[in-house]
Amino acid sequence: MKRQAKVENKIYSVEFQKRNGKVEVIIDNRCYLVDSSTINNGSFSLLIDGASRVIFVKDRGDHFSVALGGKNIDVRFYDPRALRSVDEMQSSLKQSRQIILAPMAGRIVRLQVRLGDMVSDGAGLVVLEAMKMENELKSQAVGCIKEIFVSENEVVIPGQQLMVIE
Amino acid sequence: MKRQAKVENKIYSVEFQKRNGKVEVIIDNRCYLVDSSTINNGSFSLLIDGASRVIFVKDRGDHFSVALGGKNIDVRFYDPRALRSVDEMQSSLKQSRQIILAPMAGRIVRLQVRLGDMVSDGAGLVVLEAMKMENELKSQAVGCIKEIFVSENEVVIPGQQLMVIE
Amino acid sequence: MFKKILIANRGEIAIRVMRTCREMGIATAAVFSEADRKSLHVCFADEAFCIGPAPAIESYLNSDAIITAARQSGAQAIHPGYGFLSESSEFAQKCHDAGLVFIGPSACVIEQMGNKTLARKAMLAHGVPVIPGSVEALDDFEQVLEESRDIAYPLMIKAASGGGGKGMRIVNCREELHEAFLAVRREAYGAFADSRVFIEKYFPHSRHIEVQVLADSIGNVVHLFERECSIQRRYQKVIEECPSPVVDNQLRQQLTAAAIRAAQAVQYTGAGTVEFLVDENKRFYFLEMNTRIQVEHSVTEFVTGVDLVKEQIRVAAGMSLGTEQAAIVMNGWSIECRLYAEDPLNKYMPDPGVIEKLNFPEGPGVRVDSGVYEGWEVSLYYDPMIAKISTWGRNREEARLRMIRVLDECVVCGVKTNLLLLQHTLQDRRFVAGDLDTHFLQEVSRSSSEDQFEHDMAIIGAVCAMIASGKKGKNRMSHDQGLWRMASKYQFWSNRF
Amino acid sequence: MFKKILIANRGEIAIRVMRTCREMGIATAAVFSEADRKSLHVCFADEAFCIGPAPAIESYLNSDAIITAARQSGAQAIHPGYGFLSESSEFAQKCHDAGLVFIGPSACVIEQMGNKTLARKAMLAHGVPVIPGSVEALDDFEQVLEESRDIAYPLMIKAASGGGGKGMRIVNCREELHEAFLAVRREAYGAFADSRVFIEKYFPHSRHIEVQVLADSIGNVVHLFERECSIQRRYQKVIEECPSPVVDNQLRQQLTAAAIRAAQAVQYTGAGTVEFLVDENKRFYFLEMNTRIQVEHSVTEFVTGVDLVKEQIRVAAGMSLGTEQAAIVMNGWSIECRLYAEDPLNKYMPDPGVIEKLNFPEGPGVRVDSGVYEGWEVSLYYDPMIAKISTWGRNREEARLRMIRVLDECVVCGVKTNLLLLQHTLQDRRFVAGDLDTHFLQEVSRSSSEDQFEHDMAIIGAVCAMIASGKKGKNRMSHDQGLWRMASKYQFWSNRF
Repeated sequence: MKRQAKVENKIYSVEFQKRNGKVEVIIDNRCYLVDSSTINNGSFSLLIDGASRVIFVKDRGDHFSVALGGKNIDVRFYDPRALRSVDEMQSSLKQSRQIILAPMAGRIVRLQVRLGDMVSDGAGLVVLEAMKMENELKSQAVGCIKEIFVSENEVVIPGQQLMVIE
Repeated sequence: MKRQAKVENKIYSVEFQKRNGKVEVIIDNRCYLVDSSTINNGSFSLLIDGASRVIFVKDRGDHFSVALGGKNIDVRFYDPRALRSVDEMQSSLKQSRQIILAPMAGRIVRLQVRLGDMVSDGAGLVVLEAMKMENELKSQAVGCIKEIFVSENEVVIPGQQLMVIE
Repeated sequence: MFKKILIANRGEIAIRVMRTCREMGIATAAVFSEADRKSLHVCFADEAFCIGPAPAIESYLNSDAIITAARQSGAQAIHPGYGFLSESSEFAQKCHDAGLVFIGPSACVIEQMGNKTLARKAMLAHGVPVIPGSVEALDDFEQVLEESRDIAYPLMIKAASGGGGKGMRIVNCREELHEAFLAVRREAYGAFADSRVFIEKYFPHSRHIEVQVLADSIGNVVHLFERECSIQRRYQKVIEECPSPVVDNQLRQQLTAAAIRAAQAVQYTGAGTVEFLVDENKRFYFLEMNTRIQVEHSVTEFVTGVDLVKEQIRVAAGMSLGTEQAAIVMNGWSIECRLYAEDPLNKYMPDPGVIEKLNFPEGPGVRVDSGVYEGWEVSLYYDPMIAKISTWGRNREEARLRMIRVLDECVVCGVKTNLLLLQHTLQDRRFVAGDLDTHFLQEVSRSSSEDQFEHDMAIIGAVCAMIASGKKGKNRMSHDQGLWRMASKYQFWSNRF
Repeated sequence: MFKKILIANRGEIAIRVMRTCREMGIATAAVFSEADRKSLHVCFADEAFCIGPAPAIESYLNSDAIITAARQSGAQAIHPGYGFLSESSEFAQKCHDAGLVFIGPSACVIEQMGNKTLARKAMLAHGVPVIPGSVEALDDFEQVLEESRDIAYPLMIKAASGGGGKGMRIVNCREELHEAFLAVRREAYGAFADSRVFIEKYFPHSRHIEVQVLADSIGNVVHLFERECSIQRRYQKVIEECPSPVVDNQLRQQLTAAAIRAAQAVQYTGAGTVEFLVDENKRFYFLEMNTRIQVEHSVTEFVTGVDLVKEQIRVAAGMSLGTEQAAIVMNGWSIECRLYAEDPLNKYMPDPGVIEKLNFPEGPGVRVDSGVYEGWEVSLYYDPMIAKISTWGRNREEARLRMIRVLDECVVCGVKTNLLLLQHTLQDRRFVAGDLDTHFLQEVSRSSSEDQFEHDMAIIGAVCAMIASGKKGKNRMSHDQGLWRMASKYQFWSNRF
């Protein structure tokens, strides 16, 4: 039984079965023998064909956060029947709608765009003051400012929606 | 409402009530203002009239194990109604029956006593080999060997009863 | 000697000071804001007192509350750490008036060095070279415009009462001057309650090199060599070294002599740092003197073996320095990396949150200074530094390779960190060559072994799939329910995980 | 240089070796027994291979399984650590025959030094003083009795292939001789598969002082000063120092010269330790040479800055020593404490179990070497050492006070440890004076501040009561049910805890 795992921005086909106390994992037609063992509090020791890795896995409900050697990686699963092909899934990942969220608590110092403005990739949108530093939030894509939910001097909390670009 | 707490070998009368977000604790008629806060995974930060202590508390079912600054302390509670006085309780703590338990897994190298032997406090009872070292278990009191549950060369597990002295 | 010292700070530096107090047999009192009740410095101290709400202005900058706590604790002295009130002459004076010893130079020396105008004048008078720029603090834009005429662009606008990299802007041309002035004013007022600014010549390819000094009240002044602090982001140091790879014996002799003259110029006492800008031609200019312990003091301690906090306390207690110049020898090399809860891919924006997993390196030649623990929440109110990781080696290359090793041992989960950036930097060709300047991080090339990573990514996906399969009956992903049921035959995983 | 090294050991020393490998850019392969799947050295390595069941004789002493793992991993060399096969000449030879480099001296040198008889002969031939005792290894009691006639009691019976303090007994009089002989034989056979023994004069008030040497294959031999290892329990070292408080320059010169002669006597290569017994009159006698890295090597590294494992690897790869005698300087003082999961109040009996809480010290002048983590179970199969904690100071007193501070920072819950004993020892009047001998721990006086403790005990009781009260509805103590119900109004505690 195959599953589709999206690890960061790439999709892998994943299959596994028990074999002599270890697990045989087949990923995109390559086969690995994995010996996995809990360490403590969300950490796992993996021996993958002998190679040793320690990962920390946090179940975030709709995805897993995995830490490995200073890298933080998101893992999501998709039902293979819901998508006709991996290619189709890859393309569906590109979002046409961009929602700008406050990355941290702070105060809106300045709005740099107005409703209806066209912005380019990397354009400054809003200046947020937090921890005594001014931080500029930028657009990740080309688009038009569809909605603005905040005003200058307003205090925002992490994850709060600031504006929508389409 | 008072409770009796046995901390190591001493018994304290303990009473407490909430006061301004902290807790007022009365111990043997002395009063302390305690501010307690969870740290992580069983650890607590205490501010006792300003003095800062970190303790690690493990609930072992019938008692608590508490670690403080390299010391490990056992705490037990008694129902005050079940005992007529603290003095009586103190005396009830002395056991007349001594059960010798294996402190760790190992192999019985030698039994140094036989059924019916009288032993003095500190007398050697049994030699246990563990981690390549021979360890002698000693009697903690004067008494007579009432029962022996193991034989030489037998492998024992931690907590296994080895003998009874009365 | 003091019986008890109150530490008017938080985080790693509060703990750093308490460690030395403990080694000297001195009791410690901590202060904490309401946001810091669970913080490590509170747990670490012998006593701890709440001094107000989370915002620093109401707690760690609240000098009256701190002095009240000191009185309550019975402490005889106050160690201010770095940041917060450490360079407030007013606080030093208040301590003195309350009969408490402020562990640092006198209010008057702090005042003189904290005021860039007075400091520049004193340096010029004692033959210490300074950067071309405005002599007086400037309050309005007309003054700034006037002063800028004599300096070739690029120039820099800095908060007059600034420090720690806050309230600074580079101005590349006349057109940018006004907006930069306004931004610095805002930040300066927010951070230091003083909106005045100061302009000076900006050197695009310069190094930041500083000299550690110690002085006692009977006139002994020694230096503890230089630190290289060129690797910065947002004007804050990230990686420091002792000694500097660019400083040869001749330059070292000049820099340390200038630093001692600077300290003598103001009859300095305690530990202090004289910061210099060194340009491409190895010409150096006095930047400022930090009248406190520095974040990066640990590299100097590693190389000289001198406990700088111990010397601060000794001097404050009226004792003479515990060491003389001849006994202070450079032994090997030390590098420090500052590990921050921040996102280097998003302008180093702080990333507060709970530290879900934490592991610090151990073994030979490493020192960790930290104020956090697993399960603790990095707060949005204060500096997001997680730890200072320092290594020592017999030479720079040994210290560098050791740093790569120890960064590999670091684990921080739950918040974004600059760990990968530090790892890349330590392996960067220019860093290896010691070819550093203050723009280094903007240019650092990212080395990576993608093949290895690719392989790991696939395995990670598989392991998560196995964990998910082990949790039968949990319909966390409703569109995937059929799979969950089928996967339940892999239930053995739930026993292993 | 090697591309990959297999470490034929476990615990802290395996990790210690891997750290240096990583700093040298060498990949690491671990081996593990079935009981060690979750152990830190497995997680720490780049690769790991299972070599058999829990008992050491079937895994870490199974040379064929280890060599098979080395072949499988593609390692070019094997580092044996200490203990296990580190002093097995047979294993060294097997490695050689399999085309693998054994990181240590040649099989023939190990054989010569491991055999006490050959070692004594070689020392006598090179003018190194030895302890009066039997020249040949003894196999039966008649021989022991015969040899004991020329030595005044007390004397000591030791395993001929022994080391690490295992298989030793003091014999105070003729009557105790037979039983001691039998016990040592048993332990010797169990630990080293060689039941032969060796007897020698026993010095009741002696110090154990050892000299670290390094030698390469082109004849360079250097010493790295001495270590004081007199504080022992059950003939195993617990606290070590570099240098020794009793060794003056003259004695140091004599000891180090004798150690270099000892190494030269057998054309030694790699890192080795020449152990001496020093009596009350500062006369010294060769005890043995350990042909491997020692547990306590970290204090030498702290004081000299030399990475001993790096030198071992360099020499094994055919390189010359990375340092010459003149460049090896004593800088300050270092003390090491071994933290064990054992019960000092019960004959230091090991106390296996899960480490429920673990915190190691940080900050200036401390080094931690450990192979455990929170949640890991100390196994009954192997040495119960939790960590080596080392401190450095500019002088002995600074290192000692720092050790007291860092031991205070250590937290280990879930198993009994010798932490309190270490704390008492560091504060003992005799330790402060440097007045040590091998019986120190039997005589250490327990200092304690009972008043403070009494107060804390009461509070601890109260806090547990509050926690218990917070858990309403749980009838964990049935005789106390009435109280639990009444206590439920203190339910607010359940939110806080």
